[in-house]
Amino acid sequence: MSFELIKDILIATVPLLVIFPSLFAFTTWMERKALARIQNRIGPNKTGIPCTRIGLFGLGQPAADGIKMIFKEDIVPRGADKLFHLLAPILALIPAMLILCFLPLEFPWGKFMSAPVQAFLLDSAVIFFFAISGLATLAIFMAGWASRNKYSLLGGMRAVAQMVSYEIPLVLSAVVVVMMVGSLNAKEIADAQTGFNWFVFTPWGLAAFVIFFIAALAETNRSPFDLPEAESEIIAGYFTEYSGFKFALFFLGEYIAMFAISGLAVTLFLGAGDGPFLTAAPWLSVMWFIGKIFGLIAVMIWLRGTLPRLRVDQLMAFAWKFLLPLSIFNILLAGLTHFALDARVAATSDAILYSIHASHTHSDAANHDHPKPVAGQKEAVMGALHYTDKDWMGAMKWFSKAALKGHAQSRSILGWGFGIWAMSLIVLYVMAKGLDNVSRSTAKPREYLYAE
Amino acid sequence: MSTATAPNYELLQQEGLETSLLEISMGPHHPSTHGVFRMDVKLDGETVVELRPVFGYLHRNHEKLAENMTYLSSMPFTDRLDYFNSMTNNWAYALAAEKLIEVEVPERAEYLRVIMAELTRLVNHVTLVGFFINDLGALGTPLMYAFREREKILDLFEQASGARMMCNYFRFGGLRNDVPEGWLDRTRELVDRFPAFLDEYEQLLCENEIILSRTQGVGNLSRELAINAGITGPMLRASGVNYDLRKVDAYGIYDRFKFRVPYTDGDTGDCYDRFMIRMLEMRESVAILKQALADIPEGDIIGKVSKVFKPKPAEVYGRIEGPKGELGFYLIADGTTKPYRYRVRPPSLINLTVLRDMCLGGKIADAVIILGSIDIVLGEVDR
Amino acid sequence: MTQEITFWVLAVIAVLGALVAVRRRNLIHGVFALMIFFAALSGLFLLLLAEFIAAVQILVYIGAVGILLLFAIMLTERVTGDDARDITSRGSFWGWAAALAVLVFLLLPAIQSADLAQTTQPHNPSVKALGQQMMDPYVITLEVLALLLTAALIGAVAASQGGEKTKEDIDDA
Amino acid sequence: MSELSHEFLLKEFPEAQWDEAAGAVILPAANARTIAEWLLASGWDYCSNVTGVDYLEAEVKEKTTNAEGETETVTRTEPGRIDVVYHLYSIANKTGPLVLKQRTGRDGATAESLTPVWRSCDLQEREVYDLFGVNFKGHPDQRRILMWDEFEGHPMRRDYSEPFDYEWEPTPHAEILEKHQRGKVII
Amino acid sequence: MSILGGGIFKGMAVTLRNFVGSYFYKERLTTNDYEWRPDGALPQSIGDYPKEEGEQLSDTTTVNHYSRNFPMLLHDTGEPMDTIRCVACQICERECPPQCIYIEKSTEKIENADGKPQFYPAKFDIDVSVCMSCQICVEVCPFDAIVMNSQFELSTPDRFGGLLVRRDDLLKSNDYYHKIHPQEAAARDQKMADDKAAKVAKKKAAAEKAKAAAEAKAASAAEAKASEDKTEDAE
Repeated sequence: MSFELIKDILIATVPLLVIFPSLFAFTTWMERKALARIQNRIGPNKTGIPCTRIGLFGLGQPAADGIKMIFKEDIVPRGADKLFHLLAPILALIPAMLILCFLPLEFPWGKFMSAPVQAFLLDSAVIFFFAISGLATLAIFMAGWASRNKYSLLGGMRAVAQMVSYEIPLVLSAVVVVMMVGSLNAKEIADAQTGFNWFVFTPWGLAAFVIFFIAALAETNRSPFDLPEAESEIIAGYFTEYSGFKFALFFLGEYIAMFAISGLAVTLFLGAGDGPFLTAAPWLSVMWFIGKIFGLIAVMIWLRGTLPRLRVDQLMAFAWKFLLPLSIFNILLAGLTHFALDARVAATSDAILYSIHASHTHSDAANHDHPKPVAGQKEAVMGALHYTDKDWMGAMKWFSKAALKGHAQSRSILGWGFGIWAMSLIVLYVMAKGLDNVSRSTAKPREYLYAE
Repeated sequence: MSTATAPNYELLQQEGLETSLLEISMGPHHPSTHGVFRMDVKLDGETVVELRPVFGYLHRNHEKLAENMTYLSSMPFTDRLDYFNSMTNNWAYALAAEKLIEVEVPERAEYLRVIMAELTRLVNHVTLVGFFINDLGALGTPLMYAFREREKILDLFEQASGARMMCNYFRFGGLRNDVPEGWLDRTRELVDRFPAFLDEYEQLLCENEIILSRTQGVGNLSRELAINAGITGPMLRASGVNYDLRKVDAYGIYDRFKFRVPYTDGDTGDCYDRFMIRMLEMRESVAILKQALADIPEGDIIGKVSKVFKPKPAEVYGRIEGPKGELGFYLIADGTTKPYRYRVRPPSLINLTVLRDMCLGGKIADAVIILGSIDIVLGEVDR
Repeated sequence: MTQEITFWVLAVIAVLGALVAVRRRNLIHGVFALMIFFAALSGLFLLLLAEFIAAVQILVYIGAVGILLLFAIMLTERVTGDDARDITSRGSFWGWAAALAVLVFLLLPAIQSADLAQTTQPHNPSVKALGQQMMDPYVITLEVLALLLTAALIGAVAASQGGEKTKEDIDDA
Repeated sequence: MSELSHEFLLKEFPEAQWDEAAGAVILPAANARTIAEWLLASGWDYCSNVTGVDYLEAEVKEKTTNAEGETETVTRTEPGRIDVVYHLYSIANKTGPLVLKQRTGRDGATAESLTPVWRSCDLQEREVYDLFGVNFKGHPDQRRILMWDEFEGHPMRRDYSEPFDYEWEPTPHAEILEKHQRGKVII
Repeated sequence: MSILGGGIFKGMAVTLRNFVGSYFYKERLTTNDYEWRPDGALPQSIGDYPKEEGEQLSDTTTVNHYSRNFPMLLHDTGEPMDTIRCVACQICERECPPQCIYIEKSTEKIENADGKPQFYPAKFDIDVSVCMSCQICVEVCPFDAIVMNSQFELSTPDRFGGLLVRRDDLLKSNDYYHKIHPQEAAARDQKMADDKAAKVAKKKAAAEKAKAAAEAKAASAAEAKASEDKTEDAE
């Protein structure tokens, strides 16, 4: 063990331990502000610089909350298991902090390291991510059990059932990316997406991203999957008996887990640190990464402000009857499009970008020596028209025609790309729709009678 | 012949594995019991197998109090029954007492009574829907929108009566005072703006898949049981009974207004129906308000009646269509200044009769929203 | 040197965790102690640079087996654990004897016959290599195992559905 | 005369009395349930309000004309009683109310429960039991509803006087507290 | 066939609209001073409160016209106890629903604003911790002596008796009443003046009757007296 190694480890980990908790503070403020605005309130706007009347849009609120939390009385119920009651919030924070290490965040000060010791360079970084994030379940269960409160216990049981169930679609949707890249290494996954080859632009990537995001909401107990802490049913679930700093730790753990899982989504689907102007300023990469994380968190907040929560049986049905089959189907589809057909085209978004470009230039200047319209493109447009008219059979027919025609001609690659792109999405949508019809009860708006 | 089903207080029998039930006491301080209400629930996993409502935490024997004071002095106490709807409570009491003393209510007062009652109905329904969605787990967003609209109406109440919630505005034979200048215009403006809010509210809630699947098929109440168990108000109409006292009794001057009563075909009678009936009723209330505000005449606000009176011995029962259901007052006069017997028929309490029937077999989350869809106020349940 | 310190720390944690798991009367505490043992084991794997195995150790043993155990305990009657009940009773002697026998007759010969110097040699199998091994020479084994697990899964589903069916039958009858 | 008037009821069941002053039918104790079932069958499907009224023993002065044609004031003692009042409406025919009364003495007051006929009487009869102390025969779940179980007395009776200090009443909390101190109950 | 998740997207559109709209349209905000509120019904912004020690929010706030908080006793212009309207008739004490008024009648009479000897409340306490602001006392008072105040900041560190408001604290001038409830005060003054005029007219009628009975003898004297009354009223 040398000094060098310790220095490297510190450089790799300390920024994470500093940056993300600070971002947590900012996120609580952001969430309160955004929710307030969604609800047509103003939100925190008075707490700014202490001892002055400068409000600073309430940015001092997280600090005030933190100070309040620290000084609050720590209440431990009489019947509680005191050791576990203490350990649970700590245990909730540790895995959340640990998994941050597996995000391919390359800070500019990484160049001061003598050897790359970042955890995301591990060959099985993604697996580690899932393995360790699963430990949060235990902490929640511990909290629910140790409080010796029936609501806490119910919350703990719900949390375990929910997190175990949603881990499966979560992992399965990540498997697609792993399959495509052929590596579990986070860095390699990130590198595979440079130059806007984000996996979310592929049909299977899009589907996997949506599944991943929904499952991530459930994993982090965010609305509409916040059953373990469902206020209206079980008071506060596993937090019921927590107060003061222990509660703050839980809160912190939850938000850090949110960052981590959004970070993984960004890594897997949204191109990690990829973005414009990177050649000019490589350090922007981190900013893009964190910016994308905040984008996802904003969507989470937006959902929280809009949706009510599911019931426990619907939650399970959604995981097992909808997300799981869909993600398995998505793996199949990805495999088909990727390996059975031309891998280069189907895997990237080049095709569609190019076909749009080609059609554009063609209509612009037909007299010039420009490439012909992409084979099958017309058919694909027809298919899209049929699709908008909700003529599913017609759309299928036209899309398959587009695919076949494109294949038959010399510019087959582009035709295939476009056709497959659209067709895969439609197949996925139809699959999802069918699964939805099967898994969900036929709930739809009703008509009412009127008496004069 | 008899559709009465006596409550069956046996546990649901479980087949197979022997498990012990989890007993939890939801309330009296629980976030979603809408007050100090308690449900002793036995759970099998998350399924409710036994539920026993426990009342009385807010009991102050309102009836006994009223028997020991003059007729007028009870009026402010009726505000505190269903503290969301003090105007309609006042009206129900005034209606019953006016039967005792036979006083003519001036035209303008009648119109203002209708306006106040319908505004109250808007307040009640809009907040109820907000709370209901809150029980479903939405983070209070619809509730905040509801509170914004409620706030505007409460402002109007405050301008008219001096208080936002405990209005104490109705008097036997009319109203306490006339509305201030410009009040009617402000009300007209509010009523004109209200449908836009309802549109937005409906867009937010009525098609949401989660709300649909959470509420449909939950807490079904059949038409027969609803009638037999004395369920009233929107809950009865959601079970497919076209029965609205504004049409049936046509108390006040309700027969002058053109409005429709929404009800269901009675196939489901679930939480979604109860929620939607209230949404639709708000539109009808707006229609009534528009007509009333267009037609309201000038004139006296209260008939000739002394503050303290001695009615002849008689028994009367006056009832109105409160926002929560039939609110009745049963008065027995014995010739003194105080009522011999004063009884409130609380719709909230009686609508709770079927709580257990609706909740059994559902999940605990269903029990919460069923309670929310019944629409209770504990001030009225416990009296 | 560092590695040795790490090894000893992890080893002590593992042994202590295992002991607590066995000795602890409170079932939930026992399960959590067992998980500490698993975690320490995973650390030991990491020390051997077997990172994939370490990850799987956490994923499977803590994430799945541990939670399964917790669920099983939750389904038993004494969820909260009962410290008053004495579980170290008469049979303990035979337990110790069996453990000793395993150590003497199985583990010691195995340790002695192994070429320790070679086994502790760190080598770095990449996940890709592991996957190729699984998909190439051991593909039959993998498929058979997968089939077995699928069968078990279907069996479990069938078993859990079976109870309901009889209930329906009862209802019909 | 419509089928939904009290006169029809009185014709069908002559033992029921009509109280003109109160506008109510006084049900005989013996077959109150039978009459109620008949009423339900004949369209009174909705029982709106159930309550009790307590009348203390009172001296009533009445002016009567005696045999000699002179008015004289007769003082007679009316025994105390409790009326259980039911207000019936018909949702099907949109008419009402029909007021029923069951009369019972103040000591050991009992009445026939009409809950098996109209479920809406369930909680309201419990309330009458709680506040007036009328026992309902045939009520499926007769418990106190508003007062706590250990409460003594019936507060809506007109001669009820409240105890000096409610805290002295035994409450469930005391029992649990005691048990807890003996180490029997955790939480 | 509806779009998968269509209702959710619709709802999200609504919340997005509200999120953006709350920055641009003031009327969306829950805590907003609506334009159609009467001027200054609520302070524009409570802002830094309290501004100075001892300052009360209700001093700076014109509250609603009909707003009622706790009762106060009225006196006319002049020394409070000399011009007190209350005659300790105790009607309000009897009618008060929560029974929060305690009155002790004086033993001797003093002259009121009109110069008539009247009883006055030796003790007039209102327990505002019990009072429920129902305004019944105001309605039943035959002398217009008790009206509702709009003061709402009454918190006190004294648990026992701090909220028992004594007579001298309850006494407020009619001018103050005009300040807080201008319309109501004007209407009440009008009513009192009408009542008085009616009384005077009655008196006059009685006097005329007496005059007729006593024939034209004391006609000039009665005339003078009536005119005297009138000038008194005018003053």
